[in-house]
Amino acid sequence: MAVFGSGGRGVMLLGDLLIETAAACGLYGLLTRTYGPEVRGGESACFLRLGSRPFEMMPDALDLVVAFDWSNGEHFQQELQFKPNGWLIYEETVGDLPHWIPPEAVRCPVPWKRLADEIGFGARPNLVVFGALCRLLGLEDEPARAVMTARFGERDVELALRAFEHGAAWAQQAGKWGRRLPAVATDVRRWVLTGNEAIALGALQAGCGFFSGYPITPATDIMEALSRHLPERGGVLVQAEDELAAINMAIGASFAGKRAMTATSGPGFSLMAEGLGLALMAEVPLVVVDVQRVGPSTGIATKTEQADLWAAVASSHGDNPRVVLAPSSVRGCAELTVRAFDIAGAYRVPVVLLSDQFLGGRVEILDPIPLEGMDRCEQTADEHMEAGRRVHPSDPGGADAPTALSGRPGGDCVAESLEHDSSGRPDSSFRTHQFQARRRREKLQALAGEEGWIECCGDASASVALIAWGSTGGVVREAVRAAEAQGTKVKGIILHLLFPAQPEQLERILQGAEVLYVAELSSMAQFFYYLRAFYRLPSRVVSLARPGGIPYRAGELVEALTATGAAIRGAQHE
Amino acid sequence: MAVFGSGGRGVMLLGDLLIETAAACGLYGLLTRTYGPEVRGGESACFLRLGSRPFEMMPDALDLVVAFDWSNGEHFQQELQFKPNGWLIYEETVGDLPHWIPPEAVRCPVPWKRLADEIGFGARPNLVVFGALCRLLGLEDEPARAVMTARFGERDVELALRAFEHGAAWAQQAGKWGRRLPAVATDVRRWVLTGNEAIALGALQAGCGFFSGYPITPATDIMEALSRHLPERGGVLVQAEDELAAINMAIGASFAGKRAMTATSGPGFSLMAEGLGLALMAEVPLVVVDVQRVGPSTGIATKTEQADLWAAVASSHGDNPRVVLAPSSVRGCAELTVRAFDIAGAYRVPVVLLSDQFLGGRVEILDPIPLEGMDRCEQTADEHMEAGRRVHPSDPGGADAPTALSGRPGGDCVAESLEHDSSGRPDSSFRTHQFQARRRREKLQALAGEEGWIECCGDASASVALIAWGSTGGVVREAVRAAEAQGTKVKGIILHLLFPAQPEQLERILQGAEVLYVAELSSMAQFFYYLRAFYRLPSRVVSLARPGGIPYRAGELVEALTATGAAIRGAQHE
Amino acid sequence: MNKRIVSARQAKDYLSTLKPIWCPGCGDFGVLNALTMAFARLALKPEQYVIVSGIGCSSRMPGYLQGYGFHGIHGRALPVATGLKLVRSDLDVIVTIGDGDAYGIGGNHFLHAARRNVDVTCVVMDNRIYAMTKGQLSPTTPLGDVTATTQGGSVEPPLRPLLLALAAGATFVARACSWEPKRLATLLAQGIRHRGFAVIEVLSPCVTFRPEDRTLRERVVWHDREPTHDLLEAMQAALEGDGLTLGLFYQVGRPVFCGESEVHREVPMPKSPRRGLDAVLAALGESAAQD
Amino acid sequence: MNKRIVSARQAKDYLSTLKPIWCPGCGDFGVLNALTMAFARLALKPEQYVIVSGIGCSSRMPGYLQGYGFHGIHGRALPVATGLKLVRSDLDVIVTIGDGDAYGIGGNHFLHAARRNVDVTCVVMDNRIYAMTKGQLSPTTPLGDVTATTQGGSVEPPLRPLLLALAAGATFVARACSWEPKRLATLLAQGIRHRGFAVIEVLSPCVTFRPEDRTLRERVVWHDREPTHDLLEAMQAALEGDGLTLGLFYQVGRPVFCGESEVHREVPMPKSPRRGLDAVLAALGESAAQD
Ligand SMILES: Cc1ncc(C[n+]2csc(CCOP(=O)(O)OP(=O)(O)O)c2C)c(N)n1
Ligand SMILES: Cc1ncc(C[n+]2csc(CCOP(=O)(O)OP(=O)(O)O)c2C)c(N)n1
Ligand code: SF4
Ligand code: SF4
Ligand SMILES: [Mg+2]
Ligand SMILES: [Mg+2]
Repeated sequence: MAVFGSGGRGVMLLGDLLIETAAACGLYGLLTRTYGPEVRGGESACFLRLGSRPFEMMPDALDLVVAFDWSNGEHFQQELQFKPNGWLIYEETVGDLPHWIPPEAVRCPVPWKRLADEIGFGARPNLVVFGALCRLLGLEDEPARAVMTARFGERDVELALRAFEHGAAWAQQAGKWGRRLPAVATDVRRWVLTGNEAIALGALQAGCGFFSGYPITPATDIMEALSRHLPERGGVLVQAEDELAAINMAIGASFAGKRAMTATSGPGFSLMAEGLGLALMAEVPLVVVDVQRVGPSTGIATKTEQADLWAAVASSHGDNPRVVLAPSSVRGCAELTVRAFDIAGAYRVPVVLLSDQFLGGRVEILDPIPLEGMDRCEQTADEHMEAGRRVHPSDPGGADAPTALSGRPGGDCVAESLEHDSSGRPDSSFRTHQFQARRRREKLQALAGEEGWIECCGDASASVALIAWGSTGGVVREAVRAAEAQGTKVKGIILHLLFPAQPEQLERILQGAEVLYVAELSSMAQFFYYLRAFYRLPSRVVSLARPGGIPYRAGELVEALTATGAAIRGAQHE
Repeated sequence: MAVFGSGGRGVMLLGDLLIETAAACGLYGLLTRTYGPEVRGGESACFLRLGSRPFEMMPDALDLVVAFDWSNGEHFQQELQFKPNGWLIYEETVGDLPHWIPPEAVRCPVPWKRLADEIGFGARPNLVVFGALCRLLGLEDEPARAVMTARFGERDVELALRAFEHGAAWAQQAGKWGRRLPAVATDVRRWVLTGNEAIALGALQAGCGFFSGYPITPATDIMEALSRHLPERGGVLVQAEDELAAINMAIGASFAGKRAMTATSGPGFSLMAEGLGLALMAEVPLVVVDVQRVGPSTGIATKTEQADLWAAVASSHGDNPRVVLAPSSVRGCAELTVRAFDIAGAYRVPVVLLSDQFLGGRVEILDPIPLEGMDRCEQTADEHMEAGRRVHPSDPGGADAPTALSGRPGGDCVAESLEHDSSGRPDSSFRTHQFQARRRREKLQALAGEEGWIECCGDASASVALIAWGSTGGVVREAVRAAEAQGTKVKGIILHLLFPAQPEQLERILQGAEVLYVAELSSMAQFFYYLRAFYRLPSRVVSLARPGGIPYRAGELVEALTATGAAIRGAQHE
Repeated sequence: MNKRIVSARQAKDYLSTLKPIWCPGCGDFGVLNALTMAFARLALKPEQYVIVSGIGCSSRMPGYLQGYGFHGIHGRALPVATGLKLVRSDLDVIVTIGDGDAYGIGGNHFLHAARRNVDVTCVVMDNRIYAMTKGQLSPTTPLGDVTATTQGGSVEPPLRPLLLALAAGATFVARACSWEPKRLATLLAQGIRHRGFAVIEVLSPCVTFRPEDRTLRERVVWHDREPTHDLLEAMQAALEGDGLTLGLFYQVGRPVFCGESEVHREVPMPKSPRRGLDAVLAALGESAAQD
Repeated sequence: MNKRIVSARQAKDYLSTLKPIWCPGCGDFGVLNALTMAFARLALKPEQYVIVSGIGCSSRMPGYLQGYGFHGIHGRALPVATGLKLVRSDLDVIVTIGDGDAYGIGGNHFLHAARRNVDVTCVVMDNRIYAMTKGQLSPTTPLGDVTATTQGGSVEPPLRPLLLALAAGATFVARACSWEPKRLATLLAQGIRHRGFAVIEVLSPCVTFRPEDRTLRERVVWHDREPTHDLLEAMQAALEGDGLTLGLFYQVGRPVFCGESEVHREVPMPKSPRRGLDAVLAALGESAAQD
């Protein structure tokens, strides 16, 4: 279902209440939100999908659309596809329906305004609507009340409950309402999280002790969440003066032995390029989150794209073998954040965690995730240091050497951005540079050799393979299922470790695939070219690349897998 | 030949005088310089090659080495290979020769000190040596005197000439001296330029009207040269407070209608990533020079590497189809700078000119280059604008539209970093983003379709091909010649347009090649992976990648082309 | 049409057709209006000025005005404006940015533009918050305030923008507010006419993320003295009233920045360490002369 | 070995075994010596402090001293030091950088470190030139001077570093010179002991690219008054003598910056706009408690 209306109508609050109630009722669900350029006001919409299994994307068409008004509704026109007999519920007094409402939609005018007025809620009928929708969807009252109480507090909840009940009563009485969702009895207290919250959660669980960031949509809420929770766990959070400071502060804290992180989006990530190289050269562990948005430049701050891939792999001058991880679900956001800290610490390397707005901004109901932080939260491994002997992070013999100042006598070390020898002294000889450049590159081999980073779904023996990364991975999972339902067997592949590349592993998985479709939200087909560079691919590789702004729908991918569709779109990049 | 000694001995001055004199005598030549980490003092060396044809690299072994002292000489040990019977000329009083001097070197102790003392030059015998070397090499006195006069000025030249003559006289009398170089009579007044000076020259000839930069080795002398010459030609130069300011100032000046440029090296280039994306999105022409040095991070500021390739192609978040050009000679530095301005203006796009320390810092004697600047030096094309109609640079119909403010009534336009429609208004709809992202990508197609960007040398029908870019291109030209002299036919290929890629053109050139060797100074084999991503290559591609610090020698490449050598080294990257 | 008619352009004629995305009641509307009034008062033609901005609610300004504009990236408006002004000194260059843009990420450029006395007018719409990104700490957020990123209350003392402008070398330093657009317009007109770096800090409340700043209206006081030439005196005045004194505090004449350009060469050019390029350029000059 | 003996460490014991790359006669030697003297005077153990720098001749300092060090990138020493200090408040964090690092590319960090009162000691070796890159304009190069990038003479008025430090909020502001290492050492020791952002601007001449600065010796004057608590008075004092007055001008106590951390939470935590994460963390907390 979708709910839309101009800002200030409480569309977002309604979405939140619905998904939290659904979670409490034992359902799975997914909530995405779309804003217009206005900071407040302007158009906004949320899309909600509820059911008895987890979802990773919106359906191709909607069962139910709730419209508060029509102002700017045409902006969402592209995203509003009705199912045959999908319902359109709208305020009865708003006048003529706009021309773009498809005729097949079942029209249900409703007197929200009057209902709200009756109880003195005037312009903000959202809680009345909430009550009505709970009845309509079959969400139970008890969980809904609990959700409202948690949200508004004991003091303010009375008023809210009045509105809720008024709406519910009306729906009850209106009779024809009653599309019940399958109520699933469960004991599990499911989580209701956005991808960004999941990253914050992962960081907290991994023992992150320091966060420095600079606000930027759509990454800011990672910092906002940590601002609530990091200090109370003994960590420190700083809003830096810019992204240059943010990454260098994190490097400083990491050198001091704390697990440190920063988070940003494209423009900030570009500014961090030099700092990334410093962390790499000085071998200071670091986690850098990039929640991608539409680029280039300021682009579109509130929408998703996957076009920071090249920058994540290749930004910063010189040879920079860093690690790039990419979650493809909200769950993955939490899990890979923990992994990111572990890898950063173990390899003394910066780890880029590439998320995107579609992951970061959506709310998912998901099963609890066992998140194990590393036992060794502080990076200083005092036990590895024999007093009196300096073991520098650049010492090849010091794989377990302290990565940071230990505060112990004799542990002195100078982190160095110049090329340096194994004891950290600046050294501009070719021999040293050759040795150290190779060591920096090869120390990631163990990681590249790991199994389990490449996810497969669908039919492993299919001759058609579909590969993606990031949030498009979630769409691939659904598209593979949808294709199978239509009788087309597809091997779905999702990469989670983007650098170092794993050509052997992928080759093994690709065995039997005759054609490989590459799905990604990037006009320049960055993933497609990335794959060509680092992997051995089947002889037919077809790019399905298109720019971001709107995530793929499963139907879009399924359709593209048919020869004609693919040939046309892929042509640009082959 | 090589000259080395600790700093303050005038090694660099001696090199300059020798090459300028050689130029005046009608010779071709190449001079490279190596410094230690010390700002002043410490070791320094220069390598000089003179002859009757242009050179692009040092020979594999030296005819002549001049040593002022042995302090820190071992740092250059790796670069000091003597030819059989090569001469070692050294100060007779410095004591024992160091152990690493090969036995085959012919030892020629010389009383520099005494000679210098005789005329009161004490610690700085370089001009005495200059005199002696001119005799030895057969460089004529008249040109030498003219060079000294130009250098020291009428007033100070007397003293210099005394020293010169004293050295010359001694050499004359010492008799056995007299390895004459082939004197080439010529009317052409050849140019004596570094690659960086050639870039400054290209900028001046192209009508560059604005330069903003921030000092960084080895790019600073571009700014220094322009500081001498840009203002007197009506241009403006600013030393910005940092590289972020440098690139944004250039963008501002370009928006105002001037041809604008900035120049930097790796660390600064990383800081410019965000600005590059702004120029791209706002479609403001811009030339950004990156004179590469050893990375990552601060790395080695004074030495060459080719590891900013990925950053040049892929830095900055989002889809950023910019232009990347790479000269492979000093001549190319000048020519491609002019081209860079033309392309930037014609396509309203940022152009990255990727040079490197080996090109930027070496001095070459070269034939004059006809440099034609574009006739249209100011980017504002008033004639294309009909009063009252706004033609925004993002208007697909406005290929010739003013790229900048024209100052004309009705020409109003707002340069925009947000995604925007054809009239420049912010627009976050998917449709607009899709359209504009595609237009930004496709507008470079005309450039990608151009011929002449790929240089070939050697035998076009050879089954072995050797490809490179940048300064390694020069080595390839020499290596192909050397291989041919040894009877091995090789097809040499040098790319000068790195982005957009030209897969069709390269495929045509590669026809008949069974194995492709890829030479580059990058530990991560950036060029090798770049080629795999964007081109169709023969089934056998072998990476010869090694880190920078020292440029390739021709012999190193020739040797690598033999099957065994190549197989071993290439293994890492296949 | 004669000149009289052209110069009789009204304030509202300076508005573009784009509808502001600002929230109803946002202080930035006042600044937009004041700018149009100032332009009208100066009878500027839209092709005579350029509005340069960064990213933020406030930085949307260029789109809402007639004429040339540059909506750049966050924090870099001043360098763009500097480059532009250096090559088009005939244009009035006006920078319209927020507190985050000017004092946060762009602080270094603010410092150096002031030091160099770049001839632009820098209008900072200070709402003491990062509004566009929905309410995070700004360098001017009061100590102790809860924001989205300082949920336990900010522990950072706010920057004193005018003190900074003065210390760095700005030659025209004023503070105004968005809710008195006429007085603001007067200062804007003076600032645009001023030759040198003019800083006009405008209290421009964000009704959405700092509704409490409505009370600023009651707390501001106009400083109606003449601007001083004395740096420390100006600092004192700017600090008065808890930084809520409004007016023009400081104005002095000082050479404006023109970059390294011929005009400024009073020193003889030093000898070049290498002669190559000089010789080539001399040779090219000769041959050009021959053609 | 007992504690007495450990604390009897001599100045020279703080030197590392690395030989400085500096030119003979470089002012930075004096600063190195003064630092060792200050450490000896404070009887610091090498593991009790960290030296953080950027890139430049001056920034080579960490390598030449015993103990932990961070030789980072150009302009970013202060953020590195800030992050480090926030999580290791037990260590003395000393930043040793050049004028380019501090006031050029790093100007914004200088500003904000001062505003926040980050508890580090910032030693700026001001040689009024970019030395490492061989002699280009610095923000402190005197107006009119010829440098490699201002071959027609600089047209930029130099920055007044102490004015800036004071305006931005530094709580310890001093100027010294490299050729009087003992007096410098005294100021360094005071600065290290000071709680808050201590700026010690050191005139440290570059003999190679600004040989003319040898004459500074004759032009400096020590300001021997007690440091004031009054901002404007300190500014006045710092401006005296054409900015060549030496001494400690200003010292005040003000809470040091600790970032957002539990310690500083006096404000009640606002309600979260979304409850998801709070609920999960609460649940995780419970289950952890059960284990
Ligand atoms: C490099 C970069 N970092 C962060 C952002 C995100 N961002 C956009 S506007 C803004 C701050 C807005 O605050 P301010 O400058 O005060 O303007 P306001 O919206 O309050 O008018 C930020 C941090 C960005 N666009 N680019
Ligand atoms: C991002 C970046 N830009 C430029 C440089 C080149 N660079 C190295 S040191 C330096 C300036 C040195 O000046 P200063 O900070 O005053 O130190 P000094 O050498 O004078 O002691 C510069 C510009 C760099 N390393 N990194
Ligand atoms: S969020 Fe604040 S600053 Fe932005 S438009 Fe709304 S009121 Fe104005
Ligand atoms: S160049 Fe100047 S600052 Fe650098 S070491 Fe030499 S004298 Fe010192
Ligand atoms: Mg603001
Ligand atoms: Mg300096």
